[in-house]
Amino acid sequence: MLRIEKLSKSFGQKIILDEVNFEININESIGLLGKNGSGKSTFLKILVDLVNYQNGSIFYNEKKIKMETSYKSKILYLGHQPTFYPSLTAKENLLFISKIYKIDENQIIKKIVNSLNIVGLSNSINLPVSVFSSGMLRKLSISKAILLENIWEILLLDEPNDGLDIEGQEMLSNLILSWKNKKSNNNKSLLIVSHNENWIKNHTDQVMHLTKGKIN
Amino acid sequence: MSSEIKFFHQNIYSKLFGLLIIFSWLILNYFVLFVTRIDPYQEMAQKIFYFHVPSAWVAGIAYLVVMISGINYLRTKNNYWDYVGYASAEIGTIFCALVLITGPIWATPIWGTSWSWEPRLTTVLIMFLIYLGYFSVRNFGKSLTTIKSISATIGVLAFLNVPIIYFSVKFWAEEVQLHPQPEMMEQPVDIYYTFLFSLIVFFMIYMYLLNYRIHILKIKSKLENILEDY
Amino acid sequence: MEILQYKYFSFFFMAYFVVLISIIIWFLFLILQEKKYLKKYNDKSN
Amino acid sequence: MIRSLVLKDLLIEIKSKEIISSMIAFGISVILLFAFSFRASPSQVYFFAPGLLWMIFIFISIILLNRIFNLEMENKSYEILFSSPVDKSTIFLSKCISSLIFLIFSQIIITPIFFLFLQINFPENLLFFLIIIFFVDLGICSIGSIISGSIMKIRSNEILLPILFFPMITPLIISAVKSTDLIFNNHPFVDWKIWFQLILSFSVIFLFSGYLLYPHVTNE
Repeated sequence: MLRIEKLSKSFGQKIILDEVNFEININESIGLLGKNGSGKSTFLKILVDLVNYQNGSIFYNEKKIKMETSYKSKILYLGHQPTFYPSLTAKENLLFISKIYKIDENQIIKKIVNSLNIVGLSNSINLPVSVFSSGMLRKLSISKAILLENIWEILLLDEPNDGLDIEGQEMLSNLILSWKNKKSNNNKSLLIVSHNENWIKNHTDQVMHLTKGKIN
Repeated sequence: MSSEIKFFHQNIYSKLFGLLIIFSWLILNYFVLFVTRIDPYQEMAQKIFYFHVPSAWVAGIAYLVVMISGINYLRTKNNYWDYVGYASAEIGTIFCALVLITGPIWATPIWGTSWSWEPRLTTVLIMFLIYLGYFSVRNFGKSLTTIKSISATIGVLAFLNVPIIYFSVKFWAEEVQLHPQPEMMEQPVDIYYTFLFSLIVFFMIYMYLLNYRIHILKIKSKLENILEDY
Repeated sequence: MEILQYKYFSFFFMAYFVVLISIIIWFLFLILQEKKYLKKYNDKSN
Repeated sequence: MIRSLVLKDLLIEIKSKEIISSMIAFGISVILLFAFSFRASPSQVYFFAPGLLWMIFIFISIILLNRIFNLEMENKSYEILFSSPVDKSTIFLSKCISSLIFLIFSQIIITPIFFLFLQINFPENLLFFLIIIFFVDLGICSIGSIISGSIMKIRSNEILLPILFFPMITPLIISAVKSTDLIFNNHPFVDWKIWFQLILSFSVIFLFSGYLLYPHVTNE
């Protein structure tokens, strides 16, 4: 599904990724481990065109991606630092996101309320995001994944359970397991980046390490 | 470990090119001072023309090169075009400053005022100010990785503005038509050829300084690479 | 040198001087920069 | 797609009300300064009115252009947009349109106050006046958006914006002041047709080049 060949990226002269080859196919969930600052987040950001890369090529369904945006609805990136418009409320943020990802009009409100309920933010639906705690922000970004569930095919998670409370983590775990096992209808694949080893082990099929700019 | 980089002047072509420039500059001086006729009214001041107008041409060409290299950099993201754009912007701004200095020097004795809102001079002034912005963007954004694309973009936008500035200033300063509009064609033969020769000499100087600066920028980036892993 | 007694020779000389000197100064600046970077580069690389 | 982007900007602005209020407050205080400093009789001020009017509009557009891209920069919320299936040129267009809306909205409030404070009566053919204001605003927003968009990530971009924006905007301001002056003295359209063409070509050139250039200045 998503194949990366000889991807290299360097900030100034510091080599972050050095000729990385990586592949993730349908219904596969991969965990990526690496020390802090080893370029895990940069690698994810490159996949969603938030950071440009020096050379190498990215293929999505065997089609080379360069400067277009059609594939971006298929890959959803939930960053380590959740990003929402602070002066807008949770509902308005999700409303804007669903308009961008072109969810059909009449289902939007229902989907937003449903995803916020699953995540446990139903009572703070009309609160401006600026008053959200970091745990609530994390839950809001997870609710974004639920909201766009049947649009994305690859979900990029950057240390998803960082800052989550107990039932938040439990909710996240069975969410990931449900996405992972749903072999039947929609072909979901996950790429989870974290630095805590055992959590990754029981949430993904395959674990890889990013060290010194190489993924093995 | 890496090959020894040579001085710019060690390769034979740049040395010859430098000598050629010095030689032709001397010839130009001789022509300007002794061969060309003396204008009955302006006398020696008219001879500033041989330095004022060619540096304006070089500044224009330099800024055109900045735009072209900016477009190429955005297309290919190859550092060479960024060096060309940066070097050409620097040289263009130097010659812009020369035009803005020699212009008033020529104007004070002849028109009695040192500055007139003449269309061409004002266009050069506005381009000079835009490029001050260009360099402050480069300085402020040094740490940013996308600073090269940003300065390329501003280089392109700056040159797109030139025709509009020229026409708007031309209509704006309708009454200020002091600047002589000598049509090049029917100038007497000696002025015409000396002017052409001086254009060529100025252009050679521009190419020489451009290549020299690019050579230095290449060393500088190699040095940065070395310092990083060192 | 009959050239000297024409009018406005001082204006011409000023303009000529400015053009020549700024080109030479920029050239010297380039030479100095090249020397600086090359020296730093060569003794860093070995 | 542009509609939802522009609506988002408007919604943020309605909720936080930063941009419009600071633009109007700044504009009125500058008018006050002009009114005090030019204590000339209305007939004399009439001569300078177009120049003063457009100076005020450029100052408030500086405030606008500084803020319009900061909406995205607060806690990196531009990541939502750039990782979503919206292509970046459309984001540039939506920024142009929303800054145009903000500029027009604050001009609606500032212009009458300008005429009131300087005791000048409105120009006869008001329609021409509004047309000129609209197209000059379009030019301001197109060149302004691409410049502020490209220097958005540089650290002290508030200082950089005027340094770059003012020289770039000179041809537009020359044509704006000239045509407004002609309209004030109610000349027929044919007199200021040349300025109008200049304004149009300025807006078209920079809207189009901004559309092409913006995707290159966004990523780290």
